[in-house]
Amino acid sequence: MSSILKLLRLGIRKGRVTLRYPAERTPTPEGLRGRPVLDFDKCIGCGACAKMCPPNALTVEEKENVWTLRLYYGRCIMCGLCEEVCPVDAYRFSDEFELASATRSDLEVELKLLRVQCKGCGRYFTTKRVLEDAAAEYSELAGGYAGEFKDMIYLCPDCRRVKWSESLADAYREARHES
Amino acid sequence: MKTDKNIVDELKNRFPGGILKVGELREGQLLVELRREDLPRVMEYAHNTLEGQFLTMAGADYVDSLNRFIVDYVLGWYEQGAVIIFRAVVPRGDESFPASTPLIPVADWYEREVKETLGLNPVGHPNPRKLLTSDDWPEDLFPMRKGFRNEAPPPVKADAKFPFIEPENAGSFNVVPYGPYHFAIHEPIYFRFHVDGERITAADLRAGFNYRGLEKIAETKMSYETIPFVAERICGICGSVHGEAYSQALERAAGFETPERARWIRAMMLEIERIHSHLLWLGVATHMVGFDSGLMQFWRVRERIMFLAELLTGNRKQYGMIVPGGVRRDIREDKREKALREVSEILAEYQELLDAALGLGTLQTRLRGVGYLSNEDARRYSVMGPVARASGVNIDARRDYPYEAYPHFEFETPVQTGGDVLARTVVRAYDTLESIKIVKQALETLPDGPVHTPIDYIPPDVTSVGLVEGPRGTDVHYLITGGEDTVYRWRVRAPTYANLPVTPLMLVGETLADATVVIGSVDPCISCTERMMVVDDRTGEERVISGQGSLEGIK
Amino acid sequence: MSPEDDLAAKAEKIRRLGRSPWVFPVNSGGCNGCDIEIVDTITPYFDAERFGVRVAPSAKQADILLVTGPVTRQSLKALMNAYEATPEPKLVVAVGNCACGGGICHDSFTVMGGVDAVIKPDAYVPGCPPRPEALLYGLLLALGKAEQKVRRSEFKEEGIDENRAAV
Amino acid sequence: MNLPVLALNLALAIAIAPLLDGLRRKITARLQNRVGPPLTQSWHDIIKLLRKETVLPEGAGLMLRVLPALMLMLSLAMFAMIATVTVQSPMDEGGIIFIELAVLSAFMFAIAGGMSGNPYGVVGGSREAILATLVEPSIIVSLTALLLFKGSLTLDDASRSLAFGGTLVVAAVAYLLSLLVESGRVPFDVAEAESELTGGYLIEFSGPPLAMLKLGQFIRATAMYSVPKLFLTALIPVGVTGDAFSIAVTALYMVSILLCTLLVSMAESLNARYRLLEASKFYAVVLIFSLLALVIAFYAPGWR
Repeated sequence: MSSILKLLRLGIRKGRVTLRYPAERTPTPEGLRGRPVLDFDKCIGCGACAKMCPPNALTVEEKENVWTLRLYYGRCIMCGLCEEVCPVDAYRFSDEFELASATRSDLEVELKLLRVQCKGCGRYFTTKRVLEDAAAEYSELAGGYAGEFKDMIYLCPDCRRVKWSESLADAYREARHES
Repeated sequence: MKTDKNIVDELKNRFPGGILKVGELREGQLLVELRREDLPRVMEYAHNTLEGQFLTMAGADYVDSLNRFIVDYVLGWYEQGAVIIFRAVVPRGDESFPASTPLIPVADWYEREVKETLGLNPVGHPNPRKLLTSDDWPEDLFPMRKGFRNEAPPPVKADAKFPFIEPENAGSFNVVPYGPYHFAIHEPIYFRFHVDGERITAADLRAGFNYRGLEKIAETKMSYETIPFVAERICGICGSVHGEAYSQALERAAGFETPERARWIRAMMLEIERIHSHLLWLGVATHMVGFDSGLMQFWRVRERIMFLAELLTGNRKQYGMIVPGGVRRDIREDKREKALREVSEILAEYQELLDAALGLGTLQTRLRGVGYLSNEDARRYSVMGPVARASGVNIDARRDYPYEAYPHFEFETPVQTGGDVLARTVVRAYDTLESIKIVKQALETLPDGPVHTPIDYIPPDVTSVGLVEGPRGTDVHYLITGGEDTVYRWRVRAPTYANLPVTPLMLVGETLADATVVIGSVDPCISCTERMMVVDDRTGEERVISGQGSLEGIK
Repeated sequence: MSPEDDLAAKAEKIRRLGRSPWVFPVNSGGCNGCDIEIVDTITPYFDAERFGVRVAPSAKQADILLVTGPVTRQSLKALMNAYEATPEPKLVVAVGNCACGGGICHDSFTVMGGVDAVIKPDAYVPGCPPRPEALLYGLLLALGKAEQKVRRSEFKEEGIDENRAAV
Repeated sequence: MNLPVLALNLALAIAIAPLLDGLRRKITARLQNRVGPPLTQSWHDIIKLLRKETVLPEGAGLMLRVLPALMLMLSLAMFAMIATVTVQSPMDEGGIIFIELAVLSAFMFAIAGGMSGNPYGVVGGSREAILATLVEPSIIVSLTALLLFKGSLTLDDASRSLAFGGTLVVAAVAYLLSLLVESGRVPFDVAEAESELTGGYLIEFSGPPLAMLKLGQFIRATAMYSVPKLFLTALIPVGVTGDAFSIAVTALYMVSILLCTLLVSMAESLNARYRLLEASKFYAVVLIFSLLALVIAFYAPGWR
């Protein structure tokens, strides 16, 4: 009998603990993994996040001169790997969690970037922003070699390999020629 | 104190020619190779005579130079903290091996699964029916073989039927379908009861509703870094347990030592998960016997733990914290203090509620003497966790196979001998109390230092076993590391996989009213089990569990 | 059915449900994280019963099917049975990422890949698992009592429309 | 046959019964630390169910459609036999019919379950039948003791022939205890046990038939709740003045149904469900208890 009284006391003394959602917005703790927001200006289109995303919520489609990144919130498990792996920190976790939607298309984010053709064979191989980013970074790195290899980054990987092996062969011939 | 070496020596002199080779994998884990013909006898000796707990059994498809299958039986000796893997080779072309199920019934499910997913036929197995794959899955298509491509599933046939077991005298009885969507059990599990009036005389279950082929996805599509996110989503309640068992197996294979602070945080996350899982079960169990206020009160206390988890990890469940190499998020000082205050409040509130709810007369009458499991049956079926500890089997992987920061915490493991649903309730209730104290200790003695250091090199083709004490029992991850930055074979054996074959054993003789709470008392996590199966089948009359034969029915 | 009268039919459905939406959770093979959050919404902190939500004992007495899980092959038959047993007017809400798009096992061989591969849901509630508030919000959205916050967003870099933008 | 009072009673029944159920859910919610549904929630449920489509198992007989309406009529008929807010009851000498209707409607639920063909429905129906055979006798006996005590067969507050006696208290307690079962809530909702039998005898009903069954359940419970008022008026001769309507009677009626609802919801939120066996043992004791009241009423004059 006593536990019934204790339960009764528990019921009455604790009062109503119900949160007044949706009238009031319930407080969300700092660091909540809500909706990952993609910053369109920062994203350079390297595709690392799409390779890393376990449920393939991020998918990349490369067609002709268009590089398309699609993020579908209906499959994103909010794990934060894209935020970790992005070289330019284009992902940020917002604390929005009210993502319900009546249609599937409202849950999609689509980013289209320009792709560039390779100077050697004309094939589309990367996005314009990746090149600009690489060029900016490359110039400080390469230092002495900037001149000769500066245009190497405008070649697609295959042409780059061909060009690199040719320049090696030339250097080798020259050295043999002088000796 | 017998060490694992003594056990192997005893095996050697018991089977002079049988043991081919004994290898030391990592500390505490031995690999014993033997011929496949000796498997049943050695297994019976090791499991019944030497009293080893049956941990898991996995097959693997080796397409390397030797081009053959292997079959591994893993047994554990909790007192010695030893794990021994018994490996037998199955040549390609003659894919069969003698089944151990007639001698040790506990191997029943594992062998059926190997038959179904890898095509290794357990000769002499009493119940070779489907376990995981759906009714319409072709018999000769083996998904876990390396050759099977994930993207080429056969078309769905809607009318396929599952061959249910009808005891001979089923005619006059009333067949009661139970599930797959049952109000009280929130997971698809399908029982077929044969009832005489309201008394259950035979029970048969079909599952596989939750088989999502996560192991195939991990092998083919994922890498070492993303597998923890698959592991966590095996189960929505004890996700971190799987993440931890996988990371532990991988780190043991790579001989890697996680940083000290990460080990504290990992232990704390596991205990937070145990608290929320046990409170969830206490609420659901009381709801199952009609005490709805129990559900409301226990889940009110549980909600505070969910807020605490969200504060620390950013998500209420699926914390995404435990990955190979350590933990993904550090705990800032202000959060640690807030968490400490929160935990002491939860402790006070839980004790108050426990004292009020457990003493309730009507609740106790509904739980006492229901779903009894004797100590011998608990040992014979190698049941795990609270179900075992409620029947007097004192096993607890946190204490017997110490991992992470548990050696630094003081906690006892509550053990009851009642063996009925009430005993399981008491064990889980006081387990929760211990866990809250552990979280408190972890928060108070959190050492400084890094929380994550990347694993630089993982050697290929290393077999390793991870053991973690989840809320429902010991979760065993069997892992063979692969070459291209992902696992070669990853077998998850959740504790419910060991506990669920026992349910029809407890159900027979009970009334339909108690069926729900008996099934619930095992705290089945169907998605954890990922694959469940029929317990008993018909191999002539002595195997059928029916009212008359009941327990004697099983040798 | 053109989109307009599709919406009109749905509005009529919702009006007839009125203020007593009885819910029936259908787990089609998921990890049951979302199912526990569904039950969470009727516990004291969130108390969905304020809106009249009650968990119906069987699909026959349900109005809204809360489908979770990526619809594994084995549970496809059971899910369709539950769908047919639910009397009109009924709504289907896909709860959690496995239901909205197959989740982490979307391309596995035993999975149909989410509810919309089988039935067209009336509302998607993403999240892994969705918080109970998000679920309440999804329910209210399906009942037309809350307006949608998330919108499709697109970005096109300038110059994409000209056909061959050479650098 | 007093038509205006009858009309008032029927209107009252249909209006108040769902509200009482809403109140019950509100009190239960409050004891579970939550806000709970609006009082009119049961109203909304019934209106919604009336608008829904009926899904019937194939091969369901005609009875599955007719029975809910029958059930509703039975419960409404009970209200024709008892005085509620007014002093007179709509029907004179209605006491015996009231008891018969109570017993008949209890078994009607059992038949509904049995006919649904669903194993859970059958088990739910058989449980309802078993429990009814144990509880109804104690109701019959306690109501008979009341009628005996009043000396007239009409269930109203006018007549009071016998002096106050121990029997009345014993009969009242027996009636209140068996009221817990009549309301069909925990700890005695073995017939409709949701977590065990997924809805018990209600399992095969949906749409308007379910609405009628639920409304029938509510009205039947409210009718049973209005009897304790008569036990009270037997003690305090409130309605004797003879005019049709008196504030005191109405107030007493409201108090009595609210107290019954409070009693039921307290029992519901502080107990687990009894198994059929324990429930039957409990009511065997209550039956003997109420038989004792009847025996005393007849043979021990001094005590009476």
